[in-house]
Amino acid sequence: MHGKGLRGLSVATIVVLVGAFAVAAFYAPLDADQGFRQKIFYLHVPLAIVALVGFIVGGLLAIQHLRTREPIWDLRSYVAIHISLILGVGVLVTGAIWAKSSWGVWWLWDEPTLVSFLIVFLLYGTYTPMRFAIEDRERQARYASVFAITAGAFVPICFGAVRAQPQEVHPQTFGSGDLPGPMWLTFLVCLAGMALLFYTLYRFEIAAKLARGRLRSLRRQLLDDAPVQRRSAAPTI
Amino acid sequence: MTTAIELAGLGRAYGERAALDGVSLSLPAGSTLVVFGPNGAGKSTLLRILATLLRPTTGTVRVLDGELPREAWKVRGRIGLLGHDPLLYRELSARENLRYHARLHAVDPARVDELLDAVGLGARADDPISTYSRGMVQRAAAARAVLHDPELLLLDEPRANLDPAAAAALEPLLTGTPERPRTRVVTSHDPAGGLAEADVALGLRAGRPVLLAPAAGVTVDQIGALYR
Amino acid sequence: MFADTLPGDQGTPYVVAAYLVFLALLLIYLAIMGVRVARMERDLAELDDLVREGRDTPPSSEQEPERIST
Amino acid sequence: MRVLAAVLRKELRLELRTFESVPGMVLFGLTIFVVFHFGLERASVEGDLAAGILVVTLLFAGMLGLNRLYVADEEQGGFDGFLLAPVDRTWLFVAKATALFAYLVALEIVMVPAFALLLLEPGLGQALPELVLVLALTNAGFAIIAALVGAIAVRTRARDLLGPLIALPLLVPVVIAAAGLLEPLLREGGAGGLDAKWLAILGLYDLVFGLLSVAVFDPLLED
Repeated sequence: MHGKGLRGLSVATIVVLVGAFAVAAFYAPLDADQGFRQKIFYLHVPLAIVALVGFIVGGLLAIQHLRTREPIWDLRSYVAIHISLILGVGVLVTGAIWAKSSWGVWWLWDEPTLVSFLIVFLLYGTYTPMRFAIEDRERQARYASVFAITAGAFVPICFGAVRAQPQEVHPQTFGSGDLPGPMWLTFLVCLAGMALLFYTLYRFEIAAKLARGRLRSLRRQLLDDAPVQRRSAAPTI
Repeated sequence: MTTAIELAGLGRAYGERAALDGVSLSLPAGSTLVVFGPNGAGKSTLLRILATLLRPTTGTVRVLDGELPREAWKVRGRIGLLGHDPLLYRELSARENLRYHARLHAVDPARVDELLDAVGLGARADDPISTYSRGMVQRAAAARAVLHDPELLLLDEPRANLDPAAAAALEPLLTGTPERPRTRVVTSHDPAGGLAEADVALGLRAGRPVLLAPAAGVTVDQIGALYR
Repeated sequence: MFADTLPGDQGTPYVVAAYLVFLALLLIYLAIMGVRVARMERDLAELDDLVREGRDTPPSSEQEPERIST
Repeated sequence: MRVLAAVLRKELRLELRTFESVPGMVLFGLTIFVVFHFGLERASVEGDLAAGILVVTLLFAGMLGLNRLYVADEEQGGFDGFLLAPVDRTWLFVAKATALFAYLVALEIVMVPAFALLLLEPGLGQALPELVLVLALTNAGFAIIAALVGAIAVRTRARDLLGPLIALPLLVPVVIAAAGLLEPLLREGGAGGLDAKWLAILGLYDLVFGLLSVAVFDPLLED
């Protein structure tokens, strides 16, 4: 009952994502000066946008959790942030690869989006250890929500502050205005694919966690030996 | 004769473990409920819930005229808690601690000195709490609990490690006066003494209420059975 | 038609590497989730057996634990 | 306001009585200057390097303050004592932030002259008013984040590690803005003006996180 609609969603995701990458590889024209290397752009930037939006969505879900105090919102906030962190790893690695290919160096302090993403990633990296450090479930959820809201508000501010730094050495390849039509279209398709991927993984993990919660309560009723609940960062419903 | 405390199916769980489960009772204003039960039976949990420091997980709690936890703000400041933790800063003196609490509760500072003398701490009032004996700390904590003249007093084994002189000194404070009776919830391990001062007796075992009756009809060995 | 979008200049290995990294990340995540789901299925199977056992043998009558009440 | 005064008075008295935070922060700060001296092998610094060293040193001294901020309340029932009173809980956050602000000011009164003495090339004289303004806004940023994150970290197991781990990334924008503002003030050839852009960012940061913290602080105290 939890996983309804997941199969359709997964198929849609695969179709859109693979289609997007195919479009990026074969249809999108070559960038004037960067040539083929520029094609990492179609992976790295959508990934970064989806991860950041995921963090902010995690904050919004946390607001809802503090307002209603229902554990389901805490689960949703946790899963949104959890998946954004995983995509975040992808963003940092592909960002480093892009920096290496375009500017010959694995990391670049002048590239504001990369730097601010690293700061946001370091902040959210403490989300899971913080949850793990609190034993009482209810308090763990509450403190995690306060963290998620604060960190969610931090994301735009961090990008603003880092971007305001003077050394803007490298041309900003991702600017909404200056992309020619076909590139812009390809980018949108890739972004849609990545967003769909996020949503599918999100629904998938929530279904898994709810099912596991259901399973545990069934086991408790049948076996009557409530398995001693290990400390864990993840919420259990 | 309004009721001071109204509990219906009150429960508090920490994850899987139920610290308190299915406690229901109604305590008229001005009367004294004495709670018996072995350690870990949930006595302190019950007091913390009544003191608005702990949210109940199941059931409804109505204390004075506020339904907890939604209307906790209505009753906060009208409840006095004397728990195991004196809630006093060790490095500050008794006077400084009480002055701080007086300012929080908007109580006239003069009452601080008055209370300090009443509990017999007048001489040592300006020494840090860390230099106090266990009994003196309990006196200071009792003074803090009644500083704002609460309508409801929650006492967690108030007479623990108190010498007779200290117990006598605290007695008038903790019982309230005939014309201004105080509703009291007291936890106790002393069946005889506890029953003597109780109007209603509650026996807790592993969080469940196994005994709830007017104190008059309860015998000492029924209380004793709780601990076996 | 593809000639102008897929030349073999020196950028290619990096692009391919980036997409492979993304794929690897995805696969690792799916593998972990797969393990979790498998563990869940094993628990479910165990519970199914229990239910089947329970239904075959009539449940023994449980004796209400004695309560102290006045 | 009565509540704020009460809690603040208790905080400052407790600090004066036990000297838990400020002396430690000052000694820690001076030690970091020495470490920077040997680490950078520079007898004196100026401009952006000086700005960086000053901000980073204040940041880490502030982290010490964060770790001590709620310890007394957690271990001696301060939270319960406060929750029993019929007062708005956000005052506890405001009082704690103000207290840490005061500790940071006390810290800077000792540290900035020491910095001028030990490491700084150009004198401080001409840029003092601007310097005070920048440090005030920076202290506000540190104090707000420390008071919020301190409350989150104090009731967890690995609190001395978790507090700074969460606070440092959150404070990066303050470090960037503060360094950007201080750089012209500490430059060799005499003080440049204050960069309005960075001033706005620092001010906005303090405002946004001040309001946000006030909004999300209460759930931290319920149990």
